[in-house]
Amino acid sequence: MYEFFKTLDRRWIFLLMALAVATPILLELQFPEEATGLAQAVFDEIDKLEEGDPVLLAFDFDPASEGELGPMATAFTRHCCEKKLKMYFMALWPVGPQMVDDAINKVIRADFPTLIYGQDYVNLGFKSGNEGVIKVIVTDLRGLYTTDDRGTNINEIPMMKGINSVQDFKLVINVSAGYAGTKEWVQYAATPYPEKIRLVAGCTGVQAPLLYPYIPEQLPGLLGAIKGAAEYEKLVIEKYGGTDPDPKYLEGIRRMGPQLIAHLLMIALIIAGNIIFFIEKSRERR
Amino acid sequence: MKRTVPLLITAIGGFVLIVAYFIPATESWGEVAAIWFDVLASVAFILGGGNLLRVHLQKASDRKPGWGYSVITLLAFILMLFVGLTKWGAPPAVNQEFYGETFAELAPASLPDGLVATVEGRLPQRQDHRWLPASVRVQFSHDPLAGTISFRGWMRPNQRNDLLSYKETLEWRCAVERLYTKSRESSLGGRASYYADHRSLSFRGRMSAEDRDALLKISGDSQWTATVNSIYERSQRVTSVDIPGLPPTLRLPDDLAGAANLDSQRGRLEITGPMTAAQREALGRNWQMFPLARPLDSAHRAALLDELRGLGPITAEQETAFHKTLDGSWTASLLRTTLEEAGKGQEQDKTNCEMFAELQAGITDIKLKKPPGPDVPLTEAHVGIINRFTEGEFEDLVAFVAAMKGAGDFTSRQEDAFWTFVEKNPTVGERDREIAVRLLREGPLNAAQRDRLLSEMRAQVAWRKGVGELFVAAHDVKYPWSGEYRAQGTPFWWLYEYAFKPLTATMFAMLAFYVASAAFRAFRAKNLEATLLLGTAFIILLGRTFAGVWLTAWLPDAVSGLRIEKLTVLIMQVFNTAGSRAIMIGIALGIASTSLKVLLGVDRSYLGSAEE
Amino acid sequence: MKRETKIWIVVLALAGVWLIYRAVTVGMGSDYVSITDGRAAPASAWDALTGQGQWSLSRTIGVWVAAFFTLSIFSFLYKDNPFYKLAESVVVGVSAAYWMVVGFWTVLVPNLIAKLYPPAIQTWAMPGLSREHEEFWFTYLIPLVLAIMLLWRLSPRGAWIARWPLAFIIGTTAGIRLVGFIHADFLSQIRNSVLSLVEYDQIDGFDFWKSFNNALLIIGVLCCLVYFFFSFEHKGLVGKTARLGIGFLMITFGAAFGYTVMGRIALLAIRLEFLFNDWLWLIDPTGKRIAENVSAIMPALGG
Amino acid sequence: MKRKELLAACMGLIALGSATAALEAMALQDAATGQVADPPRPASSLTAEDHPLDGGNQIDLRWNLSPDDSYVSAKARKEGAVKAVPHYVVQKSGKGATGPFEDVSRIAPDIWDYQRGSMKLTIEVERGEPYWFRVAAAGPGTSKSEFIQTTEATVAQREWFDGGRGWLALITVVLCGSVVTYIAAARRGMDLKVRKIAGLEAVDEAVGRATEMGRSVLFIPGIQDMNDIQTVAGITILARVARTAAEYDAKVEVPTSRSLVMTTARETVQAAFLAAGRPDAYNEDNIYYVTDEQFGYVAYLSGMMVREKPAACFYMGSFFAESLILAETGNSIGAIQVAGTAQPAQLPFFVAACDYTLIGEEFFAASAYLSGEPEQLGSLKGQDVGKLIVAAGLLIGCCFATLASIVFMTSGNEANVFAAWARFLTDTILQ
Repeated sequence: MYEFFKTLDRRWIFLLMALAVATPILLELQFPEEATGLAQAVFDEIDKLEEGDPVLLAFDFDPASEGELGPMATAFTRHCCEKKLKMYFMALWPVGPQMVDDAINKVIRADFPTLIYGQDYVNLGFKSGNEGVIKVIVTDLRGLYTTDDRGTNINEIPMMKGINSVQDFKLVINVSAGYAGTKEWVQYAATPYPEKIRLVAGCTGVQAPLLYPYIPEQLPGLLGAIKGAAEYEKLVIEKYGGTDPDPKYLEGIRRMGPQLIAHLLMIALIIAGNIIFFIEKSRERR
Repeated sequence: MKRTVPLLITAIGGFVLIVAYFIPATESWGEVAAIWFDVLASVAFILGGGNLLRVHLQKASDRKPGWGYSVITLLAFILMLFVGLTKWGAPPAVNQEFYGETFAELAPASLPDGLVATVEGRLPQRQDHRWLPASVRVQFSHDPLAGTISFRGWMRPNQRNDLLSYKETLEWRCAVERLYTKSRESSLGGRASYYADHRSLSFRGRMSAEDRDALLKISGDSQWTATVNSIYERSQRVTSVDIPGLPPTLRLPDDLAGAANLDSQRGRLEITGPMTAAQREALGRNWQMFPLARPLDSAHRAALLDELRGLGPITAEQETAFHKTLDGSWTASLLRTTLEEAGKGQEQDKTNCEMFAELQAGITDIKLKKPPGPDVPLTEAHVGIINRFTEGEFEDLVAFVAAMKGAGDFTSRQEDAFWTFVEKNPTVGERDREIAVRLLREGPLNAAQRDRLLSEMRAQVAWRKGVGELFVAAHDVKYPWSGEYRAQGTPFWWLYEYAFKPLTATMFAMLAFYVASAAFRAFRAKNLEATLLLGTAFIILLGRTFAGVWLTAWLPDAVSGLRIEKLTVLIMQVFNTAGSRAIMIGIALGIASTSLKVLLGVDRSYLGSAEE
Repeated sequence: MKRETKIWIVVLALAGVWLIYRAVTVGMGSDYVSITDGRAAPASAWDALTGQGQWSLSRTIGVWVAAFFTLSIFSFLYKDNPFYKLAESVVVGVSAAYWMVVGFWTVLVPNLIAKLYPPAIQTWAMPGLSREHEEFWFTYLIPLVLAIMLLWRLSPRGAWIARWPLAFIIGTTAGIRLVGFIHADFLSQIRNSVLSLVEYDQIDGFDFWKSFNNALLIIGVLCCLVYFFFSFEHKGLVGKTARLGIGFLMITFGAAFGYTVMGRIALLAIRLEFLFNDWLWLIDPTGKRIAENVSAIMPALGG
Repeated sequence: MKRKELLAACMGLIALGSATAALEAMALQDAATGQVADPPRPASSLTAEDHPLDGGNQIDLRWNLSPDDSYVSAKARKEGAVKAVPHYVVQKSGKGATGPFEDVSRIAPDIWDYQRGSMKLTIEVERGEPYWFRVAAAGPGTSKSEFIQTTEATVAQREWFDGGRGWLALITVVLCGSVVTYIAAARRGMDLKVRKIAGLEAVDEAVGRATEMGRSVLFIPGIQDMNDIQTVAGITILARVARTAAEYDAKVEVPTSRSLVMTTARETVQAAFLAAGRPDAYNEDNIYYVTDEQFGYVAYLSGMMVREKPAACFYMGSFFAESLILAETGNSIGAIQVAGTAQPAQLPFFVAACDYTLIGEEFFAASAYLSGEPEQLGSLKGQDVGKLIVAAGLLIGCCFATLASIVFMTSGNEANVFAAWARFLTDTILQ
């Protein structure tokens, strides 16, 4: 036994890894999620808002990172719909508007058909200029956004009344896959206007470490990668999900399946490796 | 020579850039150098690729072991290179094709003098001596003595904007505006235009005999006449496409009959001259052929549902889905608010000339916009009409607009708003398709049910496709090479999508396995350092599973700092930040001194030997 | 023939049979396309319902090819084998050519030729380009000359001339990076580390935890810096501090490792989802396919 | 030695600082809240002048705050105090003194502005064009005070030096200077002690081992092109490796992922073989281009490693995700692996899977060590000076910051002299 492990052919490990990832995908396994503080914080920030509060949802990602961030976008939209918040979508990435439309079709059109475009939600679309855009709209939104994504004049959109800058939103929700994204929102929106602008975000695993320094002052809550998405989904489902939630609201949790098993495998491997190592040492001593 | 010159080049190149970094005028040199580097790197591909070819050809020719794979590499390489460089099968770029316009070669010089518009005005001086915008350089001219500026040909909006942005003063901008209007007088409502960069005279849509004569009147110059005539002849070409699967009852709406004509018996659509994008839209999706879906009240819904039931079973889930779908449709109130909003008075931009006039009138605080006009609220009568419209009256939408106008003030902006509203909301076919999709997601539908729900949409799609085909067929390609080299559907794209991407992505995915084996092998508590390494990794990994959270969730708030997620944050926030900062500072120093050594020639190993 | 090889042949044969069976019965691995105005776009079975999209042979073949390549690469984990070798040789050839094509269309054409002689490019590949020269366009003669020098390597004599462009590249690189890194990394990292050891603000008052973290952070940075010192041997006090520094570094690495794992596994998951979802049609998490009776919407496969 | 001086310096500063803090007058007091002028009285004495030492695209505006505008601390705001002037509206016109004007910025003063009673704003404009400016104090809601306006046009001029980078220039000169001086000193034969770096000895050892086993040495110069200093550093190390290999008569194989790197590497290796006196042994075909594509390159490498089983693998340059694939494959064929890179994200994988890893700065130092030329060691000393500067800067900065918050805590004066110094250090010197 020990001998086998000591000279373990690494192909066994490969096999284990393959199984660990493949089985959950094939069986579409789902596991309980425990929401960590950061996800809880995100949830609370949104959940404490009043009905009809304006919320800015900035979707700064592209299909490449859809796998990680799509679930967050869906969950955020769902949560806002449930809270009956006014949703203002925008994007700093050229393909962002598509992501926005996906979310709208997936959630609002499908499950909240009573919400009306222009009254309950609006898609402001893409503006080029990365952080430049943020710098402007924190003080003067209409300066840049004269029309919405469909080309309708901003002034003709009922829900745009009283919205002149980002500071008029009760909360900014950012989903980002890199530059320009959460970091820029923190630097140019949350930092200069600490009382005015609240910001929560969901981002890719690669970005998450870079954002930790901003927690919790500038960034009360953060969803890191698919794990964060899963936790947040769990919170939303718990409160609004009902008995059998639509699978599209469990994307994150579903994708978390392979992650989880694989992580447990990694942990097991590390432990195993060390046990072997210590046995080895003790044998040498003898 | 062979060694000292390169050393000099290195040193000079480097130090020049360092100094340039601190001089405002030259701060951009760094970027320029970067572009030059890219150029050199792509030229170097010839060396790399040549070497690759040589190596594999050699391997193949002297039958070294595994030479077969070399052959495959060669084939893959040459194939990809060929289809990529030739843009094989790539359609021309949409925005560069000027769909619906007919071009004819004509040099700017040979634009007749009849097309030179002149107004009073002076070309202002710029301190930074910026050149005139490239778009107008050949057509714009000015005469400082006479104090006039003139433009040869019809000025296009983008050219006007370029000229406007050249200087901010109202005097100049007003002059440009006047020049713009003046130059476009003879442009037949903007249908005729001249593209200097394309060296072409252009006409949008079909040129009628009157249009031709109007243009010919401008000048008798033979070349001009020839050009105009060539356009005229080419814009008389008749194109037609066959559209299978069209219901023979379809009729082209009268207001579109001019654009094209449809023989619905033979299912053939025909057009004379090119089809403009506007015509394409108007034809492809018009309310006469494919009516707007009105909201269904419960009665209508029940009827539709029974009809479907009559054709086959409908489950309970499907029924709820059915209603959910229909709830999504627009409502009378939405239409009303849309029209009301459109009725609101808008403040409009002033023209530069208006502002210039104010300036000369000595007004001290000039505003950019005019005060908004009065609001035009909807009357009771209007609301009534809207409600009847919602319930399904007014098959003919024009009649609706007329009724609205009849019932009180109804501005053109409101009318436009209405038409966009019609465009944005689904037709009957689209609505039924949506229903079909939703029902199918809930459960099965039999062929009959599908046909009931989809036939309308099928016709609509077939028609739109047909129009699209005609749109393309009626157009003669101007720049076959302008296409995107990796446009979808091209062989290059196929190789990228189905060979390049999966291969590289899978290679990337292999990391998952290697990470595992590395963790097993290398993360052993050999010494303090190793223990720290694996300890941290362990905590982070654990923190990413519910197990970890759950392990520490019981900790009281007093020591909540030890909860795994807090621990993670602490590690990332403090330790990770500290470590990576030190590393980055060190790296910066290392890079600085290495660069310096290179520049000073202390380290010249990259330069090769003195001999050849 | 080795026993192992025999076994493999049998296994592969069985797999093949099963695949063909599923392909014929369910139409596994097929894909759709929609064409508007002569431009292709991806489509799904749902679009095929209304004729918006139709079954596409090339894309279906594509899916199968992609699946084959995916498996071939994975097979390397077991051991080196002809399939991997095949995949390897294809990826090398294709990718090399890919980057050359990209280089040609995105660099050489717009950034060299178009600068030196715009009309040529305007009438050919970039109609949107202006025919007029930019200001200072002539500076682009320099890269042209350097490029020619670089290609001189191919000539039998005077290959050493190629060192001039190399020297230029390395010199400019050194120059740009030198200031660039001092500006971006060196200074900014110091700036971010200038923290107060006493975190205080009027609303929440003195914050011990944050102050402590700041102290820890600064100590960490300093210790790591000491580790990087070259002038002193790691002995005595310096040695101890350096040791502490290494500790910090190791924690940093551990954290980075742990964090990266997540992304890597996601990558694998995506590949497997491609196999199971797009190719084998074993799962359908995104509802891309119409659940019942696939053949009805797929005439091409005799439905 | 140096450290002591530093400490002494710090103590001195602290003493001086606390003294001045004592001298310094009262802190900014919260405005009496409640009464809010609507609209507020306008700001005063607006001046616009060309921003000194810039590219000629900036103009500085200065104006005195509206008399109604007064400091409201975060605390007071939390308790519900309202600012009489939420922000100032700044407008510019390029058309004339009479406008039309367009908004360019809405800006709220910070505590320092309140202390000065005036504020400054830098605005981007076009060089050489005349501009007119005006400022109004915004009141609560939409109300706005009268505008105050600059009478004559301001034009931005371009200067010969970028003042914003003055300190950067100074620091660059100091850093480079110290490197140069030490190199010069080394040239003059002053002997420099530098510590050993584990892993550098390993280079020769690895090559030697390869020779014994009759296997090849694999050198991978990263996947970046020659415009990355890491690649340059990698190439200089290659020079050394190749030379040793030539002496041992071992085969060095260098597959590159960039054509330029291939070209450079060939020059380098050829020179190394020549220097080792074995020009005949140099074979150009061992240095070849594979593909620019990261993972295509890796696919080739891992296949090649498994088949040819090199005895020693060097990974010296800029690496990304492929680092672990390479290191693991190399490990599975039992090769000695020495890695060096300045990609912080990849170091963990090399550290975990390789025998020796040159971490960040060590990687750049390596070429100096390996060259064996004393003057190159000088550059290392120079780098150490750089690190001392960092340490000093950090300590001083933190002292200021700490004292600042202590004074704030005790006297309630947020904008105290230490804060000012800390601000100067971070925002002006280290900007």
